[in-house]
Amino acid sequence: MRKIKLKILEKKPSLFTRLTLGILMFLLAASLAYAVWSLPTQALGLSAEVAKNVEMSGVSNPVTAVLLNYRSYDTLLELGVLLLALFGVWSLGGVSANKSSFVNPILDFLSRFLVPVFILFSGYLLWVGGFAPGGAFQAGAVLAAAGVLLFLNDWQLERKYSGFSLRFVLVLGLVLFVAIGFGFVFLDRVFLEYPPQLAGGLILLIEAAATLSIGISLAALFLGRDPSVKSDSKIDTGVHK
Amino acid sequence: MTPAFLYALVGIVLFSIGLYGLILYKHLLRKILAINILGSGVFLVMVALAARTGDAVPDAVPHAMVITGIVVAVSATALALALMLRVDAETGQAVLPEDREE
Amino acid sequence: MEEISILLLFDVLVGLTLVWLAWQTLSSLDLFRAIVLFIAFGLLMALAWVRLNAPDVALAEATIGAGLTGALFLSALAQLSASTKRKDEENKIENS
Amino acid sequence: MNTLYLAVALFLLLTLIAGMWRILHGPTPADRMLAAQLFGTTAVACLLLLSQALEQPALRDIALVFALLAAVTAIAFVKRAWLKKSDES
Repeated sequence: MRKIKLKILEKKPSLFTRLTLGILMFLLAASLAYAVWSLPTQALGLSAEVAKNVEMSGVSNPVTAVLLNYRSYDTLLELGVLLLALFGVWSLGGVSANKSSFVNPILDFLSRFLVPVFILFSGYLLWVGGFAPGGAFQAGAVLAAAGVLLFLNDWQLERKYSGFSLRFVLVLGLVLFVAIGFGFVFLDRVFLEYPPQLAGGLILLIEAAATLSIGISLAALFLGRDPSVKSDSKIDTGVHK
Repeated sequence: MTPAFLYALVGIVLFSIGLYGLILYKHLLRKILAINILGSGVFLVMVALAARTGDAVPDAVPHAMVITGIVVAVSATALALALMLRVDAETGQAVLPEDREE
Repeated sequence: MEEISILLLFDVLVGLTLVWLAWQTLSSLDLFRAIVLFIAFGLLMALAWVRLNAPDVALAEATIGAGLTGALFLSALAQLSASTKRKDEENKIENS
Repeated sequence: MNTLYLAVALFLLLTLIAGMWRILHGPTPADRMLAAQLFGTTAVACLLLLSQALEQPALRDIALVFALLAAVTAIAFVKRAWLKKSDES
């Protein structure tokens, strides 16, 4: 194989610039290190509060309790950020990836074998998140990896699913989260507060929907263009070559 | 020298290196890599400071924030890469307009 | 006591390698090399999270670092080099 | 026994750092990519040893993630960064 040189042509910045910036960064690092050094070596933070209320949260893994119960605003807004990033990528039009007509039998077999395992593992991580490390984000990322594997194998979403069905799954996590959050407002509770006896089931329901949404969103981010737009219609970039 | 302080220090150094690269290098892909390293440094400081509970379980709140942060970082990276490809398609160079070489 | 000193040595090695990898990633002129170094950086970050007693974060970093970041960057690089290559050829024709 | 596990984990970390030489010096992209994959494999062994020594069973899940998802990066490399170049040459 030919040796590939992918060097970019970039002029090395002058010694003066590098030195000045280096000294500035060193001063920044030193002052930050001093700030961390002067903090107390023992600090409980919020761990006592987290541990005290974990029975009421519906799950026994403290991180999942924080993510889906105590600070569920974060998770809710995070799902929104993910959607916004996806809309940003879609609005850029995207470059249609070159499709090779050649199907590699090894890759084909590997993806047929691995994708079901990924989906199974994603479900496992979702379930285990209630009482051990795991949860919606990790499960969603594994699901996205399955999607990436399929896209790398030139798999295409069928057109009948790429319109409404795709968008429905993309917003499912966010919509369900908000719906459940608001649902209990009418039962004399604040937004995103769940009754303790129902919390476990509700968290699992929200997490399942969030896993689907996160997984599909991340995989769509990798694809880089709206699958419902025809791949051969190139968007005019406005530049005359 | 506790492990928590050691990792906090590593996080600070990573942050500084990332900032240095972000300012100095012109190619957008290198800038995106620099932002990712900078972000990892911040996450490392946060989790290291959460581990100062002695023998008890570490503080779960920063952990949850970092997990959210990691997912946001990857989606921001995907958006940044798409923007970079668009800049590259428009101008033929993956650099910011002020750094362009004619 | 032995165990603690081994773990401390482990921490120091992980920390130093992280800093070294970050520096090599950013100062590399070869973009492909920078990306591979960044993938290795992500792997090592997962070990750091494990040592900081944050298995949830380690799991998130592992799934995203191993499954998504590498694929995203490699894919972007492939599309990037294709278009810059086209541009180089155009320049060659114009200059000749 | 735990001391032994930790010592082996430390040794694996050292071999992992030694493997960085191949990433840094190449010479071909495939060499670099395979070295990164080797990183992943060593990290799996390291995590399993740590999970036994520190009595944290959750670390096995992380090792499982690495073992499963390593394929994605490798396939991304083959499909997006390698085949294309050899097609053109």
